[in-house]
Amino acid sequence: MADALGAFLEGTVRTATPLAFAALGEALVERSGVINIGLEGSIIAGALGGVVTAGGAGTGVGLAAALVAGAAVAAVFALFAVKLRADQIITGTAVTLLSLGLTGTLYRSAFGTGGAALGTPTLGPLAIPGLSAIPLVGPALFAQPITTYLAMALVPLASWWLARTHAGLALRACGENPAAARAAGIAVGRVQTAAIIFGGALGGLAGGTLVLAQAGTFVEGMSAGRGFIAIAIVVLGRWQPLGVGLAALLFGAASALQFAFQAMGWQLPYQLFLASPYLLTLLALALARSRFVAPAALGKIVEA
Amino acid sequence: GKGEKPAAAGHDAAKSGIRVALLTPGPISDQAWNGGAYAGLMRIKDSLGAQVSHVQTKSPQDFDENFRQYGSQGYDLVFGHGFEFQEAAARVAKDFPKTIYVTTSGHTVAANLAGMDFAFEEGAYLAGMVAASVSKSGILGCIGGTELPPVKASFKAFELGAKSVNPKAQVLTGYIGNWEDVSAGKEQALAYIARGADVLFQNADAAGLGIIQAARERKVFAVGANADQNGVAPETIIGSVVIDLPHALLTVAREVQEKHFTPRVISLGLKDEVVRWTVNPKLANAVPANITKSVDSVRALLRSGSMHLPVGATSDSSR
Amino acid sequence: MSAPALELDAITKRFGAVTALDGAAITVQAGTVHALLGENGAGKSTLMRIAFGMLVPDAGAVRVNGAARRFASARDAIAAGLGMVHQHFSLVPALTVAENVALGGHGRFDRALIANRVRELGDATGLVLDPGAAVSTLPVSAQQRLEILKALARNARILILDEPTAVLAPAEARDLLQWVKRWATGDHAAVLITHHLRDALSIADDVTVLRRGRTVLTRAADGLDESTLVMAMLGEPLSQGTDERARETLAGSTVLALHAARVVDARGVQRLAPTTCAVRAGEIVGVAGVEGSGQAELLRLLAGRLSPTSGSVTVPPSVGFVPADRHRDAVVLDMPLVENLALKDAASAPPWMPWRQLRGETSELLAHFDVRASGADAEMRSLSGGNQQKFVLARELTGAPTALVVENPTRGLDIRAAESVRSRLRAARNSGLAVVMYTEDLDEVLALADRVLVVHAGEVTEPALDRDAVGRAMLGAR
Amino acid sequence: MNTSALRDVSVVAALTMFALLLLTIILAATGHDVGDALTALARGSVGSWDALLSGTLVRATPLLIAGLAITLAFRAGVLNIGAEGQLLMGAAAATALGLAWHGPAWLTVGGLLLAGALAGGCWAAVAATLRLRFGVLEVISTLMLNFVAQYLLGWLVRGPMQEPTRIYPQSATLDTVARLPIVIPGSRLHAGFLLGIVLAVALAILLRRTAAGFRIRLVGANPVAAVSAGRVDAAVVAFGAFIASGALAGFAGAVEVSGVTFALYENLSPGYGFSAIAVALLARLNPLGVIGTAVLFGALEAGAVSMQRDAAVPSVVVNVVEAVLILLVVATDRWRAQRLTAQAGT
Ligand SMILES: Nc1ncnc2c1ncn2[C@@H]1O[C@H](COP(=O)(O)OP(=O)(O)OP(=O)(O)O)[C@@H](O)[C@H]1O
Ligand SMILES: Nc1ncnc2c1ncn2[C@@H]1O[C@H](COP(=O)(O)OP(=O)(O)OP(=O)(O)O)[C@@H](O)[C@H]1O
Ligand SMILES: [Mg+2]
Ligand SMILES: [Mg+2]
Repeated sequence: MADALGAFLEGTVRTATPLAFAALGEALVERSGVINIGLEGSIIAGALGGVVTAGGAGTGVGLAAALVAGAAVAAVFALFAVKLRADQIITGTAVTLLSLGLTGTLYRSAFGTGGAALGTPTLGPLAIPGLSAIPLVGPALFAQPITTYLAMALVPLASWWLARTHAGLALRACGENPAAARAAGIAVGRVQTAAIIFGGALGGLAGGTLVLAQAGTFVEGMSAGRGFIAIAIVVLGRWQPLGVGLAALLFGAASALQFAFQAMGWQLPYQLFLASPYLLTLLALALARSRFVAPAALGKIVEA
Repeated sequence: GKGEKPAAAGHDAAKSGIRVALLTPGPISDQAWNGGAYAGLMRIKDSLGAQVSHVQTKSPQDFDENFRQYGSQGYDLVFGHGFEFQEAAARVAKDFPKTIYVTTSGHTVAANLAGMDFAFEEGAYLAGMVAASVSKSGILGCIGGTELPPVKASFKAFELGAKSVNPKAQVLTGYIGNWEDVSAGKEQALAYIARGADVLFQNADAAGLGIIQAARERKVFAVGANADQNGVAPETIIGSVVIDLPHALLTVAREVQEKHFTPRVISLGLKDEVVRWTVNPKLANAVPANITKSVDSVRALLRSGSMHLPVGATSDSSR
Repeated sequence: MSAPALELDAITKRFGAVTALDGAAITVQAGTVHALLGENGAGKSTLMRIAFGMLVPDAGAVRVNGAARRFASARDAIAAGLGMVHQHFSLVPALTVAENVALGGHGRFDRALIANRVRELGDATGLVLDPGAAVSTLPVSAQQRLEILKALARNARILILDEPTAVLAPAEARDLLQWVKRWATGDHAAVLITHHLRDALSIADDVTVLRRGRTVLTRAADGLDESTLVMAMLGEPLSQGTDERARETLAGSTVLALHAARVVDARGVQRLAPTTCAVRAGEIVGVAGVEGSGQAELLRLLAGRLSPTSGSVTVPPSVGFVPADRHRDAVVLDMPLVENLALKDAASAPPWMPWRQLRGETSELLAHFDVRASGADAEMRSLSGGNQQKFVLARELTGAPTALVVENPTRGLDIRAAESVRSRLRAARNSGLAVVMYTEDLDEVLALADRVLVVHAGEVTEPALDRDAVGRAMLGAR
Repeated sequence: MNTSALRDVSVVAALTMFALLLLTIILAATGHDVGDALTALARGSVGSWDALLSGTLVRATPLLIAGLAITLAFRAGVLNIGAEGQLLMGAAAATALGLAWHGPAWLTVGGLLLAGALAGGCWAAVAATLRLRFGVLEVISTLMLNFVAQYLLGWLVRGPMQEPTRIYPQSATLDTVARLPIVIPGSRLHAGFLLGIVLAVALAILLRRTAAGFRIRLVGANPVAAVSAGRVDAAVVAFGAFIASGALAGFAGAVEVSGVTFALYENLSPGYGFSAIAVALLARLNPLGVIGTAVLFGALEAGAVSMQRDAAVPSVVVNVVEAVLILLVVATDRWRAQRLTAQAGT
């Protein structure tokens, strides 16, 4: 039982890692007043970026390429949503479609219809001496790939950055009252563009994590809706990095629970397990019973 | 309009070889179910000089429309690759008598409508025998993409095979919920491994790669499916249950080209060498000799038809 | 004499077909307060937005301390020593005072440092604020102080104030103007946009008047009087509406009444102590009190827009209500005027909307109340704030209401528009309506009201109708 | 026209060129004849009556009706992005009724469509209630409920609603009396498209001409003013619009089952509920405009399949083409908006 529990905790943290990257990025984007539902596109692009480069150049370069690929997709979104002030939902939808198609196309032209199989090197777990020996939670928290530690570090870093730097302040002001931000001399469009590209880079990192820390391969559509789940996580985490980190863990736990239940051989429809993360989130939201405060200018088109 | 033009188009095509179309329900880069069929289409093109066309369908909306379009363009042979295509094929075939519609696993037969049936479970049974013999814990895992009839049937056959070797073997069965999420596949596999499973049979197309990856990392065995996946992780995959889709599709297309195709349910299994159980030569030593022997004898029984597997509600086992 | 602190020369600015500024000019000397006057839409805000780098002029020059400048954004202007307090607040409500002050800076944001700066500035200028307070919880007057503090924190030497007193209580306004006067010495200078000519004359050293985008008058304030300014602003003298009716003509029967009505907010804080009062037909009851003292709750009770937590109210269904925040509470900016008229009876409208008839009514209303708009189908957004206000008042006066509750009806209006609103209110009273009017402008209360209720910290009192008594009551003195 | 509008126009022009160039590059790089591919796109969407009726309009139908669902909700300020789930639930209920009960054809079809609407409404009611009672933002609850609906459907077609042989994860096939009639013989165009047009007109009339529609628009545009100045019960209006929106989406699902698929499948919808958001927004939430944008998207989808079929452009490349075309439409749409403001200014 303890074994199963340990495995469950490890699974929780592993599953949560890419979600945390993507959701943290999206949280920053939304704090700047933009909702980027093209995030899914950044994730899949990051995954492809990782698989294409890591084979030859190693996992470090793979992660960097994932970052760049995710950012590049986000840049397309920024071009339309910020520069052209086009509707963010339509643009996001199109960018996701574009990225899913483009990654598929590039993947096939790079690897043929045969695919990359499992030839991609992966980041093994990096046990932190001492800490990883703590029973139960030790392996879950301290014997993970480096990407997990990066995600863990990003949470307080993002909190600090938002609260304690002028740039973070400017970002929040853009999301709350862009007109006021502009009056204070902040270039709102530039801030939002930067946020979107950074968010895309983190989305790309999420994709890179899927490939380089987990699957060891690329599959068309392997992002499997994580971009949309990340958006839900942002709301559940109330746009706060810490909240987002915890919400990602909750989602990770719900998914891991689904795997654990099936592994227990419990004879219930498996769809019930699959639906459980979503039902749990709804429950958590209903019980939290507090009003969520979204950035006041979220999704609004800012006229120059 | 139905069937005004096919005569003319068919006439043209007769000169330049036959025209063959394929509808797949998923991406052809999955190295499994869809990729195999596409390889078949390519082989038809190369071997028969056929003119070919392929569509990946997204939803049932696409079925009728494409069947109809191919019919009206005078295609000679249209494959619907999966059980889900059979009703649409039956609906449309009536209107385009000059086109032959074949659905892999359809059971409706009409003048220009046929079904194909792969006895994938025969291979799965053999895989189960081998899996049980190499398992130390006696716990085996089966992980599918979604719960489809052929997948379910193959898992049942796998279990039967395993229990024939080790009656106490325990087989865990679960589904990922889709065919693409490699990462979820891996997590599912890790959960099974944590429960003690040390051989994993996967039938999850692309997501199956995640299962193999988990097996590789945790140094347990995995079983390949659909295509020969022994090379994907040579130190991990004990063997593969292969459907030789290219061979199967080519056989049908050749019959159509040579104009001796008769509409029927084309059953293909171990005896036709379309379904195979292929042990990974690198790991052949891990399999006890006596098991290899009994696998061979069961294979012979299945091929001769003197043994029948009671899995699923019908003998159908393909998608 | 050294170079002027700020000079705008022959500025022209067009918005599409509208020429907002047409060769306007202003010269602000160091060490002075310079009043910038003009009707609504004369171009005052536009001219100052150009000075502050938020707009780029189509023609003309901007000079700061004698040097020609081309500001690409507010950031450049801030760097050149300008600060601007906008007509419409440009604060971020979700942030704290300190964060708002820090907005636009670089590098690490040291809360303690900024908090100190806020306190220091508070000590030096008397603009005292709690650095950690969330702006959304601040009363308007504190928000106004914060706007100024923001500019000063960045070492502004030239401060532009766009209608800064419009939202303040009289005492607060007086304090603020006195502070501006004290501050604008040495190398400091201030530009003050206001519709209160008396304020302008009392503290300004120089005055510039704009009319339709042109500078029509610019001179020292000494020796100027209000009528000269009005002439310059309007191009004609103002016809003062007079109170044709004697105060004694007594009011009729009670229309609105509160019976020990008490209001407690969602957080359990008492906003209004149990209050009993009545408003009769044919009288204007003025309400005075600083923002946040409970006056908003009192008005909404009387308007039937709020149910008391305890006690009861007697309010007929037909009460017109003109709230202070018209953008939020009274109109739909993205809808045409005809729909904004229909808004009033939306809950009880017949199943099929009689748009044709409503359109006719809208046009009539526009003509009758002198609302400047291109027609019934013009979007509310396209009206200037003053015309929006007139529209709302007109709407609430249609359909034979028995009572009218208005909140800050003339805030931000120019003298002509404000006078027209006041005469509408008088006419309403004379036609037998029960009118309740809250305004921050004490003179307005005294000029219009038959009786006055003063709200202080949730307690309602009725002092005598005189400046001194009301002023003391507003501060809580009995 | 001021300089910033001019700059925008040139950006849009540059983007249009960029999009076309991107299309050309992608098609050429993947070894396709650009001309062939684009010809196939046109041929499959509007190239013939059959392409238009059986391809484009059939595909436009669910987008049209679901687009109206989105329009209604968004107009009321309700960010219902759960049309997908509501559509699936509508499809399930319609199939269940259509299989369980047969009356005269019109009654059967009518009942089935009603059942779909009812189920969609109920599914939306979950989110609406969560909003009303617990303050859960509908954006997130409807997003979650989409996933739940998808899995519920997966279970239904393997459990209680599985076809009689209990092999395939799909329901039994609807009888002919439960199918929507074909409007133009020889094509696949079913009466659902006409119902969609009728609904669009009805919704336009509701929003423009009726008090109920006016209240919906008020609550969507400024709920505070609606309450304060109009004394409208904004919560009730939004709740009602939410449920009506769900009902429309459910209706779309029922129409799809009764007009196209004739059975319930797990992957019944390739994301109609999501595309519908783009369809509705592109039409600027104007119900009559939704007819146009739905047909545009239907044409894109039909043309895309034709590119696969006739020009051997793989589906992944087709996705790219579709996405680029949508971005192109968005860009030109912005350009038009810029021109309108510029004109208004002169
Ligand atoms: N962004 C804009 N677009 C179009 N027209 C504008 C814009 N800003 C101002 N205007 C127009 O410019 C003119 C001057 O407006 P401005 O706001 O400068 O007036 P103001 O003198 O500040 O008036 P008020 O006393 O009402 O504040 C008005 O006619 C107004 O309609
Ligand atoms: N973005 C814009 N586009 C077009 N016109 C605008 C725009 N912004 C403001 N205006 C115009 O500017 C004028 C003044 O707008 P502003 O917001 O300054 O009103 P205001 O100063 O509150 O008016 P008032 O002094 O009458 O209360 C209005 O007539 C409005 O039509
Ligand atoms: Mg102004
Ligand atoms: Mg004003």
